[in-house]
Amino acid sequence: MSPGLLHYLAVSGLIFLIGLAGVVVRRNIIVVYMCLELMLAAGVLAMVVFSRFLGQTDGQVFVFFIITVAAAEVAVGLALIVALFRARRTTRLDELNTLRF
Amino acid sequence: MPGALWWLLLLLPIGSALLITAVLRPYRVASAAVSVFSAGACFMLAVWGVASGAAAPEPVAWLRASDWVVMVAMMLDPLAEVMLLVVTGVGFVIHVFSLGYMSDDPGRSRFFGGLSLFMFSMTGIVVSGNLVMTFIFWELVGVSSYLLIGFWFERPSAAAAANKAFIVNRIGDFGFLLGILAVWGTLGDLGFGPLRAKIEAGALDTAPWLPVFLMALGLFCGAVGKSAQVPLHVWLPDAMEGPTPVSALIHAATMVAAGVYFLCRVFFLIEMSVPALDVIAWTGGATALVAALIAVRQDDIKRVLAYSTVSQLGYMVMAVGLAAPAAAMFHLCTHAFFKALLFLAAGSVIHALHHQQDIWKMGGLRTAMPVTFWTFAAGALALAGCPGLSGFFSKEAILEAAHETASPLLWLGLLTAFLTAFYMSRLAMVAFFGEGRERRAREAKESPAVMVVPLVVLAVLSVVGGGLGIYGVLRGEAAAADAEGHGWLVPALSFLVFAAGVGTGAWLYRDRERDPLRLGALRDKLYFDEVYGATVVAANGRLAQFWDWFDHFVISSLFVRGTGLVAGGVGNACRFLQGVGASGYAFLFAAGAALLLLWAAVR
Amino acid sequence: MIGLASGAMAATGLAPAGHGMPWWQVPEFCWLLVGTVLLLGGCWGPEPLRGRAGAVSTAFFGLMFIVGLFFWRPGGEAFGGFYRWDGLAILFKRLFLFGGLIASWMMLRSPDGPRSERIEYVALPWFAVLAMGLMASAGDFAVLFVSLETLTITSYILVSLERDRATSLEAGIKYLIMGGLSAAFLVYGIALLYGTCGTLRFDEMASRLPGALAGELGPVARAGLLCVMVAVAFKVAAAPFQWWVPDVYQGAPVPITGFLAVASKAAGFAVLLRLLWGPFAGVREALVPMIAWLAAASIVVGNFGALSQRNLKRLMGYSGVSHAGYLLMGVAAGTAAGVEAVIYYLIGYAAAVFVVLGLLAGLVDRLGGADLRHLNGLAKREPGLAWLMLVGLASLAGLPPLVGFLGKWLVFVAAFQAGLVWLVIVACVGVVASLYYYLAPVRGMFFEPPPPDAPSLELDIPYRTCISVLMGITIILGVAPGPVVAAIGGLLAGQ
Amino acid sequence: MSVSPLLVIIGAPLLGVLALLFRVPGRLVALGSTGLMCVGALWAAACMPAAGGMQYRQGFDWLEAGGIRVTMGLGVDGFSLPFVILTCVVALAAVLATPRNMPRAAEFYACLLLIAAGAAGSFLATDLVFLYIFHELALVPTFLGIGIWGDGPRRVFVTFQTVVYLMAGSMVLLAGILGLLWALRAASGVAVVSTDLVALRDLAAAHAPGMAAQRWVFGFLLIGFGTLVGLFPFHTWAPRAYAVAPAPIAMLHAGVLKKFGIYGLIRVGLAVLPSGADAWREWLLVLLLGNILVIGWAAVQQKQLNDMLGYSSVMHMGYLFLGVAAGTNLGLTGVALLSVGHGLSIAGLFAVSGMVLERSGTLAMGQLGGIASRLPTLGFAFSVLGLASIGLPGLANFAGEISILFGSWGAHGDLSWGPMPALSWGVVAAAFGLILSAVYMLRATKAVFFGPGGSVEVEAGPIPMAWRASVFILIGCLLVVGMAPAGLSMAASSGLAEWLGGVAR
Repeated sequence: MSPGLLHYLAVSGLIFLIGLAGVVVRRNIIVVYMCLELMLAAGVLAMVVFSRFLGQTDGQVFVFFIITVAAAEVAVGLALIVALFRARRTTRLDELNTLRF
Repeated sequence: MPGALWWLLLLLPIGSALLITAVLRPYRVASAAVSVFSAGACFMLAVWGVASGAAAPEPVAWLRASDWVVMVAMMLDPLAEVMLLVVTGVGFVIHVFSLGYMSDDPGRSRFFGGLSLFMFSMTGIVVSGNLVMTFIFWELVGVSSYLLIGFWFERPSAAAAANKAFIVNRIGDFGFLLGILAVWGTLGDLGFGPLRAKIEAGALDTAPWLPVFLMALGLFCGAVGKSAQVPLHVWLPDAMEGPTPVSALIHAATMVAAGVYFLCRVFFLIEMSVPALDVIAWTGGATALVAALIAVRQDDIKRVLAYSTVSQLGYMVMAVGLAAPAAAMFHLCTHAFFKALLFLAAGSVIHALHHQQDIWKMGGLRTAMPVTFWTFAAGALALAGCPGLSGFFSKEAILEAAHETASPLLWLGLLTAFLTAFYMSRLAMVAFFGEGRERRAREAKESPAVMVVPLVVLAVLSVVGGGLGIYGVLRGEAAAADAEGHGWLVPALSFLVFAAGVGTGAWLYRDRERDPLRLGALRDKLYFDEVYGATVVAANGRLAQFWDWFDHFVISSLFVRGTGLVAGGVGNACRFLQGVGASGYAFLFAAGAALLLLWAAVR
Repeated sequence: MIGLASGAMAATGLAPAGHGMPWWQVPEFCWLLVGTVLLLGGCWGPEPLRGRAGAVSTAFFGLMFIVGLFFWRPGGEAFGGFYRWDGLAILFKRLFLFGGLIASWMMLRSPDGPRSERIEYVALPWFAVLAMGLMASAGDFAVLFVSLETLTITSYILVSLERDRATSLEAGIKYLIMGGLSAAFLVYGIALLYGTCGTLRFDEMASRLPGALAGELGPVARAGLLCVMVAVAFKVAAAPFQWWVPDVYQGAPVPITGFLAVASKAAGFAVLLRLLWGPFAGVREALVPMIAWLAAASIVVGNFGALSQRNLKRLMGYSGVSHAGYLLMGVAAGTAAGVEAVIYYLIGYAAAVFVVLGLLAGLVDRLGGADLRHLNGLAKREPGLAWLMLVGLASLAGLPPLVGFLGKWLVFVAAFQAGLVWLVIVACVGVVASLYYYLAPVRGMFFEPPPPDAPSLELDIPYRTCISVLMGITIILGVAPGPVVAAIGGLLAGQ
Repeated sequence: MSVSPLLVIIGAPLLGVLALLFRVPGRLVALGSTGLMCVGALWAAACMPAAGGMQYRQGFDWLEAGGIRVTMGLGVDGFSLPFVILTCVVALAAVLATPRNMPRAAEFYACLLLIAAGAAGSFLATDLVFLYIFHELALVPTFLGIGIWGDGPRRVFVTFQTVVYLMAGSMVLLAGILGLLWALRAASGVAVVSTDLVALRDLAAAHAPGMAAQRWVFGFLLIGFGTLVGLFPFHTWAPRAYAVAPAPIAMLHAGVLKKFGIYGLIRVGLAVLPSGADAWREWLLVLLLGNILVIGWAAVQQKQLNDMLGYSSVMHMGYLFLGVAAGTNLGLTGVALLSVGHGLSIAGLFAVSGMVLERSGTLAMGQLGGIASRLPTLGFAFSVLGLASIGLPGLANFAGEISILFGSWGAHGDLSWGPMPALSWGVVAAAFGLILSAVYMLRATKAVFFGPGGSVEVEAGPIPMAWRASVFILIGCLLVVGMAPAGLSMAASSGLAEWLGGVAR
């Protein structure tokens, strides 16, 4: 039995959820950020699968946009994290608590 | 006299009151002059108008909304004319007396302004042609009375007495107003003339007894308040805190009699309900007796007279209840003369004694103040029912009415008459006979002419007032004819109780230093004030306390602030949710998304 | 030279003929050029030019805004339908330019740090406005995604550029993570929708989506739809996806806060309207209850959460959430009147927010902070400014005769006529609560004495004038709304 | 647009506010504006044609959106005329009663003028939405007026409570207005509903909304308008606000602005939703008994003069609601008269209490006393105004009260001896309330003005002429209306008859 659309979708959904769980659970900003990328990857996977099953290329083109945007986001994000580390000597999310209430 | 001139009867005093209030307040002499002039002019006008039989003027609309109109209308029948003459006449005399009595008071302008306002209001009641107009002037006399009782407002007792008078009257007016509304609601009219016509046409003939009874009772409530009937009589004795001319004019001769006058005015309506007449008669009788009893043991000269006034008002009301409104009005007139006289004489004494009012600190004034004494004596005898004097005739008319209806009230009336004679002789003996018990009493001098002349005028009226034919005018021509034929029993009994009362009083109080009778309950006014304090006033206070608490703690705190607190609580919940930090945000974000998914799945 | 080129390009978008629209008429190219030139010139240009980059940028925003206001006519599309040029797009682009104009003016004049010396503050708003413009014109999910992410990434930088300020960085990081999350949802949603409908184009999806929802992959399509909606809700700051808002509004420099509050939120609504009247038109009716619930939640969370705030910027954040709720009411109405109301509301909201935040930006460093207590006694120190602030806050609270009232009136009417009575009642409750916190700063300004030895608050005349003009807009749009409402209606109807 | 008296009335205060922006002497501007308002009111009253209907109508279409056309329109008829006159007179009196040394005077006068403009506008507007808008205009000035110049330890709390409460009322009202338009549109099926009041009334007459809609919508209007008037139990803002507010603000607010609710309820609620009004009559009766009895008794218990005045003001609103509950021409005419009377008298009373506060530094009745002998003017003014407020004939309030009581007593002239209708029981309670009002008012008069001096020192300097003028204008108007109420009552009555047409019973 070859894997069908739903199998791929299930994997993609699982990755998405794992990423989401990571974002919620992890405290290290870099790890959280990686989890976010994982969620994006889930989207990418779904896109590619659908594109494949629909027999179109639109989805695969779209994936390039996603990757580009993700790269830009990572660039900015890492810059921010570095700046944060410089300023506060920490990369832990739960220590970001100046802005509360 | 042209009918339109009647309006001056109202315009002059109110003009005087407004002028004094707005312009003349700093000018005491001018104020007094304007006020006395207006009172005098009113009296002249009244005499002229009555003598010339001028017709009532065209009514004027005062308040109008769609088809509902309140007219300022005059009704000038013999009843009104007699009352008008009494009111303006006595009023004028007392104005003159006040010139002397108030000569050294700094607030004289205010006093005369108040008197003018009162004259306006009282005249209004007398000439009023409909129920609402009566109610309007009813309230206005109440206010002028309030202002004049509280004339010396620096005294806490005067201020309290003024409030008490107003509020007790308001209680009566509560019923009065409802009575008026009931009359209007059922008969659809407010004017006395149309109402009378409707009732005589049989509008109430088929009515159940209860609504008519309540209607009559409502109107009577007004009279109970204004004419100080039991149980609302408590304000009148306290009203003696006002200057004595005020007591004479308002709280003896005229205003307090307005209730009786009004009952006579609407007698055509009241007589439609026999139970209401009974209630009125017995209320009057009870008032007469209770007040006479209390008067027996009062030491303040004005309070004795005040209770006597209450008692005599009870007499009049009783007469109305006995279906003898003419007798009531007759007594009202004679009472106006002699009670005004008594108060003015008392005022003369008080003036001479520099505001000493306790009779046990007087004595021996007979020689020091002869005119005052003799006029006082004339008044007292008239009040006590000395044969030949005015009071005898009018009182006898009332007792006659009781006799005719074979009512037990006759005996009650006789008892009251005995007590009246008794306390008046007590008052005269203690205050005027014997030796002066205090320096002020011993050094007293006769009052000036401006005060003495009114006394004399009133004394003459008190003596001859019974024979002026007032009764005849009031009963109408036909009734006057058979008025001659009454029996001998009632006059005889009247004379007997008079003699007994005066004799007992003179015997008991001759040369006494203090009161030989103890009678604590009577001295304490039968505890009316105390009972009211423990019941009505206390209940009012409790209710006020409770509702204030309710307003503050239930509505304001629980509901309003509670709502605010809930809002704040929701806000704080939002705030604290916002305090969870970035991971928390992610969780909440995911939870929100999950909720949406769940919602979509359920749909 | 730049001026000349841009001036020429500014004439773009003038008169599109029919359906075809040559690429050079797309105004975003012009904006891209301005942004790029400013960025490059600011980095490497001669010193006198660098110092004036902020002024140049503001001038160009003004120019573009005026061109957009007076010369744009709707109709047509470019790039084979990827780019729409209709009334909705034009209205929103004007709003974005307005937001860019005021924000760059505030950065230029505000003493809240020497902003315009950093070229990022000058150039990035152009890219942000460019991205928003594309969002409002998107005709395809690819355009939508790229432009939305461009805006988001630009915003991260703008928010956290004050690296020496801990709050700014923290806000940036929080925004980054939440934004990433929302981007992930967006991507995933787009992927699922793409898979079930087989297209990324809005017009094609509009016809296929109902079928896809009913088909065997219906649940997947539904999940995709919701994921996209979540991302949009995040963008418009609707509860329960509003968590980033208070922190970011508080942490960002004041002009950026204003820019986010006005332009970014408007962009979110542009996307929302675009989607609901585009690819999701067929399922709009079904989405209405969800939007209504989002609206209600935003109104409650925003208004009640703001009740006890002590920082004006944070308070404006909550207030922004609540206004997203009112705006969503108009969307939930699902009628043309609702869309009209939303746009009018956004205009009024922009003016009022800029009055409040503009004043704050001008005063914040001499006040000593943006806490409410820092405003104490402002009415004694500078009565004119206090009254300006009062008008702005009153307009936000929706008091007549200011534009805030009118926006609410239109939105409420639209929602009520659509039968969302319960939502109107919730909104009324929210308005009552909002009055409390909008008046809280007024209390400080008017009732309290100024702090001892407070420095004088000078605000130069041009800045004051600018704020006064904004206040004038809130009053005029409140007093005479007829022409503007009619113009919006006309543009939306395609005239 | 030609200059009409209405433009003068509404324009004068707004122009005054504009002028205040340019550092013109505040008192002068305020006096001028409010004086002009009075001139406008006199002009309007003098040139008012005898024929009924809205006069001096002018306006233009303002906004059409969402199927609702809003017109900006002004107009006055016999029913609104008394309210307009009241507004102008009290505005002038409030300015006169403002102490010369008021701190931040320009801002204060701006607040006063804005409140006056809002009140005048809401009585003059012939459009439902503008009715609302003008009333809301006064909200912020009220907030500032109480908060900045108010007095007392709980000033800030009370200020917030007041405006938030008023806003809550306004929002209920807004929901009611929306519901009204919706119901009318549903009932009539027209595409665009005009919010012009005349058009609304005619539309409702032609296509009456269904019973359920009427009941719901009228309920909202009743509670919304009712909150603004202080209908029990939505009244708690009122006494507290007036206790804290500076005298001129309290004068304007209690005297004038509060009447907006009752005016609107009659103008809109009764005219457009008569069946809704019928359905709510019993409830309204119960609530107004709360006003008269509960608040009446609570007023007796007050220890501060201002508190007592605030409570008394709320209590008297019960009489206004009685007239509304009756819904008869006579009762509603009485509402107009009593609104004028109460507005004038409560404004004067607040002016006096403000002066007492200024002179003695306290309003605690336990500490005050004997002021009438130190400052006879105050004693005189308070006595007259207090008596007016408890319904002394010859002053305006009585005419209103008696009309309301008669108008509510039920059908007259029929000799059917059935049980008393519920309304008549309301009248009984209202008549009883007259006793309560005498109790608390006379008590306060006695405690503060009569008797020997109290425990606080009273500064006995001369009373400023402007203040005297203020109070005597009010008393004068009370006297004029009270002595000859027929003019106003006929205007109101015919205006109401025309407006409510067959609706009023």
